[in-house]
Amino acid sequence: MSVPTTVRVQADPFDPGAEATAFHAAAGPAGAVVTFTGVVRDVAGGLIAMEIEHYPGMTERAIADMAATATARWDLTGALVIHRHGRLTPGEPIMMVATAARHRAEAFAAAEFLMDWLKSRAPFWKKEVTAAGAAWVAARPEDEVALTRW
Amino acid sequence: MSVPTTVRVQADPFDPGAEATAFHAAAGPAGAVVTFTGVVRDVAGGLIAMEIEHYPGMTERAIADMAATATARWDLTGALVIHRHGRLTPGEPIMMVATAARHRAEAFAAAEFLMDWLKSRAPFWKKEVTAAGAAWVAARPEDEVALTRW
Amino acid sequence: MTTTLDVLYFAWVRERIGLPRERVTTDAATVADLVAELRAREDRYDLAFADTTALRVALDQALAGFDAPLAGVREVAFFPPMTGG
Amino acid sequence: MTTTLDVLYFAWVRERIGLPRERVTTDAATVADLVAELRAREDRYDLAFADTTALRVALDQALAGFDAPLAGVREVAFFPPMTGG
Repeated sequence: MSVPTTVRVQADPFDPGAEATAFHAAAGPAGAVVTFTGVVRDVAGGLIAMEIEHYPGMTERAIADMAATATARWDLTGALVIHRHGRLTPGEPIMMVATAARHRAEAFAAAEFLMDWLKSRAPFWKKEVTAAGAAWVAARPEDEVALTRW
Repeated sequence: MSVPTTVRVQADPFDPGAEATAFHAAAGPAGAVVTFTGVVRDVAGGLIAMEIEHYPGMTERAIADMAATATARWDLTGALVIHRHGRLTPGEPIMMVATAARHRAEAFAAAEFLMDWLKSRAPFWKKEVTAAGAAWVAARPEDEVALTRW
Repeated sequence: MTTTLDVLYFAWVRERIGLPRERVTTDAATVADLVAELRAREDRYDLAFADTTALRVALDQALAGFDAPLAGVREVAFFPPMTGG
Repeated sequence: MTTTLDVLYFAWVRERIGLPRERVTTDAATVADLVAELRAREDRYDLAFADTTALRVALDQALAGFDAPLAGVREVAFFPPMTGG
Protein backbone atom coordinates (compact mmCIF):
# COMPACT_ATOMS: atom_id res chain seq x y z
CA MET A 1 0.00 0.00 0.00
CA SER A 2 1.27 3.42 -0.84
CA VAL A 3 1.40 5.67 2.22
CA PRO A 4 0.70 9.39 1.76
CA THR A 5 3.93 11.13 2.70
CA THR A 6 4.58 14.86 2.66
CA VAL A 7 7.99 16.49 3.05
CA ARG A 8 8.30 20.25 3.10
CA VAL A 9 11.52 22.23 3.56
CA GLN A 10 10.63 25.89 3.73
CA ALA A 11 11.62 29.35 4.92
CA ASP A 12 8.02 30.31 5.67
CA PRO A 13 6.53 29.88 9.15
CA PHE A 14 3.92 27.19 9.71
CA ASP A 15 1.15 26.62 12.26
CA PRO A 16 1.56 23.22 13.98
CA GLY A 17 -2.11 23.11 15.01
CA ALA A 18 -3.37 23.84 11.51
CA GLU A 19 -0.93 21.29 10.08
CA ALA A 20 -2.18 18.72 12.59
CA THR A 21 -5.77 19.37 11.54
CA ALA A 22 -4.91 18.94 7.86
CA PHE A 23 -2.88 15.82 8.61
CA HIS A 24 -5.78 14.27 10.53
CA ALA A 25 -8.10 14.93 7.61
CA ALA A 26 -5.69 13.26 5.18
CA ALA A 27 -4.60 10.37 7.40
CA GLY A 28 -7.45 8.05 6.46
CA PRO A 29 -8.38 5.18 8.77
CA ALA A 30 -5.78 5.97 11.41
CA GLY A 31 -6.63 5.20 15.01
CA ALA A 32 -3.50 6.93 16.26
CA VAL A 33 -1.88 10.21 15.27
CA VAL A 34 1.37 11.42 16.85
CA THR A 35 2.88 14.85 16.26
CA PHE A 36 6.19 16.27 17.34
CA THR A 37 6.98 19.97 17.10
CA GLY A 38 10.35 21.53 17.78
CA VAL A 39 10.30 25.12 18.94
CA VAL A 40 13.14 27.68 19.09
CA ARG A 41 14.11 27.76 22.73
CA ASP A 42 16.06 30.46 24.50
CA VAL A 43 18.09 28.18 26.75
CA ALA A 44 20.63 30.57 28.20
CA GLY A 45 18.65 33.80 27.86
CA GLY A 46 19.44 36.55 25.37
CA LEU A 47 18.77 34.57 22.21
CA ILE A 48 17.85 36.98 19.42
CA ALA A 49 17.47 34.52 16.58
CA MET A 50 18.19 31.01 15.38
CA GLU A 51 19.60 30.85 11.87
CA ILE A 52 19.17 27.55 10.10
CA GLU A 53 21.33 26.77 7.10
CA HIS A 54 20.57 23.79 4.91
CA TYR A 55 21.77 22.00 1.78
CA PRO A 56 19.05 22.48 -0.84
CA GLY A 57 18.41 19.31 -2.77
CA MET A 58 20.16 16.97 -0.37
CA THR A 59 17.84 18.03 2.44
CA GLU A 60 14.68 17.02 0.61
CA ARG A 61 16.31 13.81 -0.60
CA ALA A 62 17.57 12.82 2.86
CA ILE A 63 14.21 13.45 4.53
CA ALA A 64 12.31 11.61 1.80
CA ASP A 65 14.63 8.62 2.32
CA MET A 66 13.98 8.70 6.08
CA ALA A 67 10.23 8.87 5.52
CA ALA A 68 10.40 5.96 3.06
CA THR A 69 12.33 3.90 5.62
CA ALA A 70 9.74 4.72 8.28
CA THR A 71 6.75 3.81 6.10
CA ALA A 72 8.44 0.54 5.08
CA ARG A 73 9.24 -0.38 8.66
CA TRP A 74 5.99 0.55 10.43
CA ASP A 75 2.41 0.10 9.33
CA LEU A 76 1.65 3.78 8.82
CA THR A 77 -1.27 5.42 7.05
CA GLY A 78 0.47 8.77 6.72
CA ALA A 79 3.67 10.69 7.46
CA LEU A 80 4.51 14.38 7.42
CA VAL A 81 7.80 16.23 7.89
CA ILE A 82 8.10 20.01 7.81
CA HIS A 83 11.44 21.72 8.48
CA ARG A 84 12.18 25.40 8.26
CA HIS A 85 15.38 27.14 7.28
CA GLY A 86 16.43 30.78 7.50
CA ARG A 87 16.09 33.11 10.44
CA LEU A 88 13.72 32.17 13.29
CA THR A 89 12.97 33.90 16.56
CA PRO A 90 12.41 32.29 20.01
CA GLY A 91 9.02 30.61 20.29
CA GLU A 92 8.71 29.89 16.57
CA PRO A 93 8.22 26.28 15.46
CA ILE A 94 11.34 24.97 13.71
CA MET A 95 10.04 21.66 12.51
CA MET A 96 7.27 19.14 12.83
CA VAL A 97 6.83 15.43 12.32
CA ALA A 98 3.45 13.71 12.20
CA THR A 99 2.68 10.01 11.87
CA ALA A 100 -0.62 8.16 11.57
CA ALA A 101 -1.09 4.45 12.19
CA ARG A 102 -3.69 1.95 13.27
CA HIS A 103 -1.92 1.36 16.56
CA ARG A 104 -0.29 3.86 18.87
CA ALA A 105 2.99 1.98 19.31
CA GLU A 106 3.72 2.23 15.59
CA ALA A 107 2.82 5.91 15.37
CA PHE A 108 5.07 6.71 18.36
CA ALA A 109 8.00 4.60 17.13
CA ALA A 110 7.90 6.08 13.63
CA ALA A 111 7.74 9.65 14.95
CA GLU A 112 10.71 9.08 17.28
CA PHE A 113 12.66 7.37 14.51
CA LEU A 114 12.09 10.32 12.18
CA MET A 115 13.10 12.78 14.89
CA ASP A 116 16.30 10.91 15.72
CA TRP A 117 17.31 10.75 12.06
CA LEU A 118 16.39 14.36 11.32
CA LYS A 119 18.54 15.53 14.23
CA SER A 120 21.73 13.93 12.99
CA ARG A 121 21.35 13.03 9.32
CA ALA A 122 19.34 15.76 7.62
CA PRO A 123 21.71 18.50 6.40
CA PHE A 124 20.68 21.41 8.61
CA TRP A 125 22.97 23.52 10.76
CA LYS A 126 21.78 25.83 13.51
CA LYS A 127 23.44 29.06 14.54
CA GLU A 128 22.40 30.96 17.66
CA VAL A 129 22.50 34.74 17.45
CA THR A 130 22.79 36.72 20.69
CA ALA A 131 23.83 40.29 21.48
CA ALA A 132 27.30 38.89 22.18
CA GLY A 133 27.62 37.38 18.71
CA ALA A 134 26.68 34.26 16.79
CA ALA A 135 27.75 30.67 17.39
CA TRP A 136 27.11 27.40 15.60
CA VAL A 137 25.24 24.84 17.68
CA ALA A 138 27.39 21.77 18.32
CA ALA A 139 26.01 18.32 17.59
CA ARG A 140 25.15 16.48 20.82
CA PRO A 141 26.77 13.08 21.37
CA GLU A 142 23.47 11.76 22.76
CA ASP A 143 21.78 12.50 19.43
CA GLU A 144 24.29 10.25 17.70
CA VAL A 145 23.73 7.57 20.35
CA ALA A 146 19.96 7.81 19.80
CA LEU A 147 20.40 6.49 16.25
CA THR A 148 21.81 3.21 17.49
CA ARG A 149 18.46 2.09 18.90
CA TRP A 150 16.87 1.76 15.45
CA MET B 1 8.43 23.93 39.80
CA SER B 2 4.73 23.62 39.27
CA VAL B 3 3.90 22.27 35.83
CA PRO B 4 0.71 23.50 34.13
CA THR B 5 -1.45 20.40 33.78
CA THR B 6 -4.91 20.24 32.27
CA VAL B 7 -7.26 17.24 32.49
CA ARG B 8 -10.64 17.34 30.75
CA VAL B 9 -13.18 14.51 30.67
CA GLN B 10 -16.03 15.58 28.45
CA ALA B 11 -18.90 14.48 26.21
CA ASP B 12 -18.33 17.35 23.79
CA PRO B 13 -16.19 16.94 20.67
CA PHE B 14 -12.82 18.69 20.53
CA ASP B 15 -10.49 19.79 17.75
CA PRO B 16 -7.00 18.29 18.18
CA GLY B 17 -5.37 20.96 16.01
CA ALA B 18 -6.95 23.82 17.94
CA GLU B 19 -6.02 22.12 21.23
CA ALA B 20 -2.44 21.74 20.00
CA THR B 21 -2.29 25.44 19.14
CA ALA B 22 -3.58 26.42 22.59
CA PHE B 23 -1.20 23.97 24.27
CA HIS B 24 1.77 25.42 22.38
CA ALA B 25 0.80 28.90 23.48
CA ALA B 26 0.60 27.80 27.13
CA ALA B 27 3.64 25.49 27.17
CA GLY B 28 6.17 28.18 27.97
CA PRO B 29 9.82 27.59 27.18
CA ALA B 30 9.34 24.14 25.68
CA GLY B 31 11.66 23.08 22.90
CA ALA B 32 9.65 19.93 22.24
CA VAL B 33 5.91 19.33 22.08
CA VAL B 34 4.44 15.86 21.48
CA THR B 35 0.77 15.20 20.88
CA PHE B 36 -1.10 11.92 20.61
CA THR B 37 -4.65 11.74 19.31
CA GLY B 38 -6.80 8.62 19.31
CA VAL B 39 -9.49 8.48 16.65
CA VAL B 40 -12.55 6.20 16.39
CA ARG B 41 -11.54 3.62 13.82
CA ASP B 42 -13.84 1.34 11.87
CA VAL B 43 -11.61 -1.72 11.96
CA ALA B 44 -13.94 -4.42 10.63
CA GLY B 45 -16.28 -2.20 8.61
CA GLY B 46 -19.87 -1.43 9.55
CA LEU B 47 -19.13 0.47 12.75
CA ILE B 48 -21.99 2.86 13.45
CA ALA B 49 -20.80 4.31 16.73
CA MET B 50 -18.43 3.91 19.64
CA GLU B 51 -20.07 4.34 23.04
CA ILE B 52 -17.72 5.24 25.84
CA GLU B 53 -18.86 4.72 29.41
CA HIS B 54 -16.85 6.11 32.30
CA TYR B 55 -16.82 6.39 36.08
CA PRO B 56 -17.41 10.07 36.90
CA GLY B 57 -15.17 11.23 39.71
CA MET B 58 -12.76 8.31 39.59
CA THR B 59 -11.90 9.11 35.97
CA GLU B 60 -10.73 12.63 36.71
CA ARG B 61 -8.90 11.47 39.81
CA ALA B 62 -7.12 8.60 38.03
CA ILE B 63 -6.00 10.80 35.14
CA ALA B 64 -4.84 13.59 37.45
CA ASP B 65 -2.76 11.00 39.35
CA MET B 66 -1.18 9.77 36.09
CA ALA B 67 -0.40 13.33 35.03
CA ALA B 68 1.16 14.07 38.44
CA THR B 69 3.32 10.96 38.13
CA ALA B 70 4.43 12.01 34.66
CA THR B 71 5.31 15.57 35.68
CA ALA B 72 7.25 14.24 38.69
CA ARG B 73 9.17 11.74 36.60
CA TRP B 74 10.04 13.80 33.54
CA ASP B 75 11.14 17.41 33.26
CA LEU B 76 7.97 18.70 31.61
CA THR B 77 6.78 22.26 31.11
CA GLY B 78 3.19 21.24 30.43
CA ALA B 79 0.82 18.30 30.13
CA LEU B 80 -2.69 17.96 28.71
CA VAL B 81 -5.15 15.06 28.72
CA ILE B 82 -8.57 15.23 27.07
CA HIS B 83 -10.83 12.16 26.99
CA ARG B 84 -14.37 11.99 25.68
CA HIS B 85 -17.25 9.84 26.85
CA GLY B 86 -20.65 9.18 25.33
CA ARG B 87 -21.49 8.30 21.73
CA LEU B 88 -18.84 8.92 19.04
CA THR B 89 -18.87 8.18 15.33
CA PRO B 90 -15.99 6.85 13.18
CA GLY B 91 -13.37 9.49 12.47
CA GLU B 92 -14.06 11.47 15.63
CA PRO B 93 -11.19 12.08 18.04
CA ILE B 94 -11.67 10.07 21.26
CA MET B 95 -8.84 11.45 23.30
CA MET B 96 -5.65 13.44 23.20
CA VAL B 97 -2.46 13.70 25.20
CA ALA B 98 0.05 16.52 24.84
CA THR B 99 3.37 16.97 26.61
CA ALA B 100 5.89 19.80 26.46
CA ALA B 101 9.51 19.54 27.57
CA ARG B 102 12.91 21.06 26.95
CA HIS B 103 14.12 17.85 25.29
CA ARG B 104 12.31 15.58 22.88
CA ALA B 105 13.11 12.32 24.69
CA GLU B 106 11.24 13.50 27.78
CA ALA B 107 8.23 14.76 25.84
CA PHE B 108 7.97 11.45 23.96
CA ALA B 109 8.43 9.28 27.06
CA ALA B 110 5.85 11.18 29.08
CA ALA B 111 3.29 11.04 26.24
CA GLU B 112 3.74 7.28 25.82
CA PHE B 113 3.57 6.75 29.57
CA LEU B 114 0.29 8.67 29.78
CA MET B 115 -1.14 6.73 26.84
CA ASP B 116 -0.19 3.36 28.29
CA TRP B 117 -1.75 4.21 31.66
CA LEU B 118 -4.89 5.74 30.16
CA LYS B 119 -5.46 2.60 28.10
CA SER B 120 -5.54 0.24 31.07
CA ARG B 121 -6.02 2.23 34.26
CA ALA B 122 -8.43 5.07 33.54
CA PRO B 123 -12.02 3.89 34.08
CA PHE B 124 -13.39 4.01 30.54
CA TRP B 125 -15.12 1.20 28.71
CA LYS B 126 -15.74 1.14 24.96
CA LYS B 127 -18.67 -0.47 23.22
CA GLU B 128 -18.82 -0.87 19.45
CA VAL B 129 -22.24 -0.47 17.85
CA THR B 130 -22.82 -2.08 14.44
CA ALA B 131 -25.95 -3.01 12.50
CA ALA B 132 -25.55 -6.51 13.95
CA GLY B 133 -25.65 -5.26 17.53
CA ALA B 134 -23.36 -3.86 20.20
CA ALA B 135 -20.33 -5.44 21.83
CA TRP B 136 -17.95 -4.35 24.59
CA VAL B 137 -14.37 -3.97 23.45
CA ALA B 138 -12.11 -6.47 25.24
CA ALA B 139 -8.94 -5.26 26.93
CA ARG B 140 -5.86 -6.25 24.94
CA PRO B 141 -3.17 -8.27 26.75
CA GLU B 142 -0.47 -6.19 25.02
CA ASP B 143 -1.86 -3.04 26.66
CA GLU B 144 -1.32 -4.64 30.06
CA VAL B 145 2.19 -5.69 29.05
CA ALA B 146 2.95 -2.12 27.94
CA LEU B 147 2.61 -0.93 31.54
CA THR B 148 5.50 -3.09 32.69
CA ARG B 149 8.03 -0.94 30.82
CA TRP B 150 7.52 2.07 33.07
CA MET C 1 -20.20 -4.58 61.85
CA THR C 2 -23.08 -3.77 59.58
CA THR C 3 -22.50 -0.90 57.16
CA THR C 4 -24.24 0.62 54.14
CA LEU C 5 -22.28 0.95 50.90
CA ASP C 6 -22.89 2.52 47.53
CA VAL C 7 -22.18 -0.26 45.04
CA LEU C 8 -21.62 0.78 41.43
CA TYR C 9 -21.53 -1.35 38.29
CA PHE C 10 -20.08 -0.41 34.92
CA ALA C 11 -20.08 -1.73 31.34
CA TRP C 12 -21.20 -5.37 31.02
CA VAL C 13 -21.35 -5.81 34.79
CA ARG C 14 -23.96 -3.07 34.87
CA GLU C 15 -25.83 -4.67 31.97
CA ARG C 16 -25.87 -8.16 33.52
CA ILE C 17 -26.98 -6.95 36.90
CA GLY C 18 -29.44 -4.55 35.32
CA LEU C 19 -28.73 -1.43 37.30
CA PRO C 20 -25.92 1.12 37.56
CA ARG C 21 -25.81 1.46 41.33
CA GLU C 22 -27.54 0.43 44.49
CA ARG C 23 -27.21 0.81 48.23
CA VAL C 24 -26.19 -2.38 49.97
CA THR C 25 -26.37 -2.97 53.70
CA THR C 26 -23.87 -5.65 54.59
CA ASP C 27 -21.56 -6.99 57.24
CA ALA C 28 -19.04 -8.25 54.68
CA ALA C 29 -15.48 -7.76 55.91
CA THR C 30 -13.80 -7.84 52.49
CA VAL C 31 -14.65 -7.31 48.84
CA ALA C 32 -14.69 -11.09 48.36
CA ASP C 33 -17.23 -11.44 51.18
CA LEU C 34 -19.42 -8.79 49.52
CA VAL C 35 -19.19 -10.59 46.18
CA ALA C 36 -20.26 -13.85 47.85
CA GLU C 37 -23.25 -12.11 49.40
CA LEU C 38 -24.29 -10.56 46.10
CA ARG C 39 -23.89 -13.85 44.20
CA ALA C 40 -26.18 -15.56 46.68
CA ARG C 41 -28.94 -13.04 45.96
CA GLU C 42 -30.03 -13.84 42.40
CA ASP C 43 -28.84 -15.49 39.19
CA ARG C 44 -28.04 -12.18 37.50
CA TYR C 45 -25.53 -11.37 40.27
CA ASP C 46 -24.19 -14.90 40.23
CA LEU C 47 -23.63 -14.63 36.47
CA ALA C 48 -22.03 -11.18 36.65
CA PHE C 49 -19.53 -12.28 39.31
CA ALA C 50 -18.94 -15.82 38.01
CA ASP C 51 -15.35 -15.04 37.01
CA THR C 52 -13.77 -12.41 39.22
CA THR C 53 -10.47 -12.67 37.29
CA ALA C 54 -12.39 -10.85 34.52
CA LEU C 55 -13.38 -8.10 36.95
CA ARG C 56 -11.76 -5.11 38.60
CA VAL C 57 -12.83 -3.41 41.80
CA ALA C 58 -12.40 0.12 43.09
CA LEU C 59 -12.89 1.21 46.71
CA ASP C 60 -13.70 4.89 47.09
CA GLN C 61 -12.52 5.40 43.50
CA ALA C 62 -9.12 3.73 43.89
CA LEU C 63 -8.31 0.32 42.40
CA ALA C 64 -8.09 -2.46 44.98
CA GLY C 65 -7.88 -6.23 45.24
CA PHE C 66 -10.74 -8.62 46.00
CA ASP C 67 -9.11 -9.40 49.33
CA ALA C 68 -9.20 -5.75 50.41
CA PRO C 69 -11.07 -4.94 53.65
CA LEU C 70 -14.23 -2.83 53.47
CA ALA C 71 -13.72 -1.07 56.80
CA GLY C 72 -14.28 2.66 56.33
CA VAL C 73 -15.22 2.28 52.66
CA ARG C 74 -18.28 4.16 51.35
CA GLU C 75 -18.26 3.37 47.62
CA VAL C 76 -17.47 0.06 45.90
CA ALA C 77 -17.39 -0.25 42.10
CA PHE C 78 -17.20 -3.39 39.96
CA PHE C 79 -16.27 -3.30 36.29
CA PRO C 80 -14.38 -5.16 33.56
CA PRO C 81 -10.76 -4.25 32.66
CA MET C 82 -10.65 -0.68 31.38
CA THR C 83 -10.44 0.08 27.68
CA GLY C 84 -9.73 3.78 27.50
CA GLY C 85 -7.37 5.69 25.27
CA MET D 1 42.09 11.39 -14.62
CA THR D 2 41.41 15.10 -14.32
CA THR D 3 37.82 16.05 -13.56
CA THR D 4 35.89 19.17 -12.56
CA LEU D 5 33.78 19.06 -9.39
CA ASP D 6 31.33 21.39 -7.72
CA VAL D 7 32.61 21.68 -4.16
CA LEU D 8 30.16 23.03 -1.57
CA TYR D 9 30.81 24.26 1.96
CA PHE D 10 28.25 24.70 4.74
CA ALA D 11 28.07 26.26 8.21
CA TRP D 12 31.45 27.04 9.78
CA VAL D 13 33.30 25.30 6.95
CA ARG D 14 31.74 27.83 4.58
CA GLU D 15 32.62 30.68 6.93
CA ARG D 16 36.24 29.63 7.37
CA ILE D 17 36.84 29.10 3.67
CA GLY D 18 34.89 32.23 2.87
CA LEU D 19 32.69 30.99 0.06
CA PRO D 20 29.70 28.66 -0.29
CA ARG D 21 30.82 26.79 -3.42
CA GLU D 22 33.45 26.68 -6.10
CA ARG D 23 34.41 24.64 -9.10
CA VAL D 24 37.56 22.61 -8.58
CA THR D 25 39.52 20.90 -11.31
CA THR D 26 41.43 18.03 -9.79
CA ASP D 27 42.88 14.61 -10.36
CA ALA D 28 42.23 13.52 -6.77
CA ALA D 29 41.17 9.88 -6.64
CA THR D 30 39.44 10.05 -3.24
CA VAL D 31 37.86 12.58 -0.92
CA ALA D 32 40.99 12.45 1.25
CA ASP D 33 43.13 13.30 -1.79
CA LEU D 34 40.87 16.25 -2.56
CA VAL D 35 41.10 17.47 1.04
CA ALA D 36 44.93 17.27 0.86
CA GLU D 37 44.90 19.31 -2.34
CA LEU D 38 42.63 21.97 -0.84
CA ARG D 39 44.66 22.21 2.38
CA ALA D 40 47.81 22.85 0.35
CA ARG D 41 46.18 25.86 -1.32
CA GLU D 42 45.87 28.40 1.49
CA ASP D 43 45.73 28.74 5.26
CA ARG D 44 41.95 29.20 5.34
CA TYR D 45 41.51 25.77 3.69
CA ASP D 46 44.17 24.25 5.90
CA LEU D 47 42.33 25.59 8.95
CA ALA D 48 38.89 24.46 7.78
CA PHE D 49 40.08 20.90 7.14
CA ALA D 50 42.48 20.67 10.09
CA ASP D 51 40.33 18.07 11.89
CA THR D 52 38.38 15.91 9.47
CA THR D 53 36.87 13.93 12.36
CA ALA D 54 34.80 17.11 12.98
CA LEU D 55 33.63 17.11 9.36
CA ARG D 56 31.18 15.20 7.22
CA VAL D 57 31.24 14.79 3.47
CA ALA D 58 28.50 14.13 0.92
CA LEU D 59 29.09 12.93 -2.64
CA ASP D 60 26.29 13.84 -5.02
CA GLN D 61 24.11 14.59 -1.97
CA ALA D 62 24.66 11.27 -0.20
CA LEU D 63 26.81 10.93 2.93
CA ALA D 64 30.14 9.21 2.27
CA GLY D 65 33.46 8.52 3.97
CA PHE D 66 36.72 10.40 3.43
CA ASP D 67 38.15 7.30 1.79
CA ALA D 68 35.38 7.24 -0.85
CA PRO D 69 36.50 7.39 -4.52
CA LEU D 70 35.56 10.45 -6.57
CA ALA D 71 35.13 8.60 -9.87
CA GLY D 72 31.87 9.68 -11.50
CA VAL D 73 31.12 12.22 -8.76
CA ARG D 74 29.94 15.71 -9.79
CA GLU D 75 29.22 17.39 -6.44
CA VAL D 76 31.19 17.19 -3.20
CA ALA D 77 30.00 18.91 -0.01
CA PHE D 78 31.87 19.46 3.27
CA PHE D 79 30.12 20.41 6.48
CA PRO D 80 30.12 19.88 10.25
CA PRO D 81 27.86 17.26 11.91
CA MET D 82 24.23 18.13 11.24
CA THR D 83 22.10 19.80 13.89
CA GLY D 84 18.58 19.62 12.51
CA GLY D 85 15.35 18.84 14.25
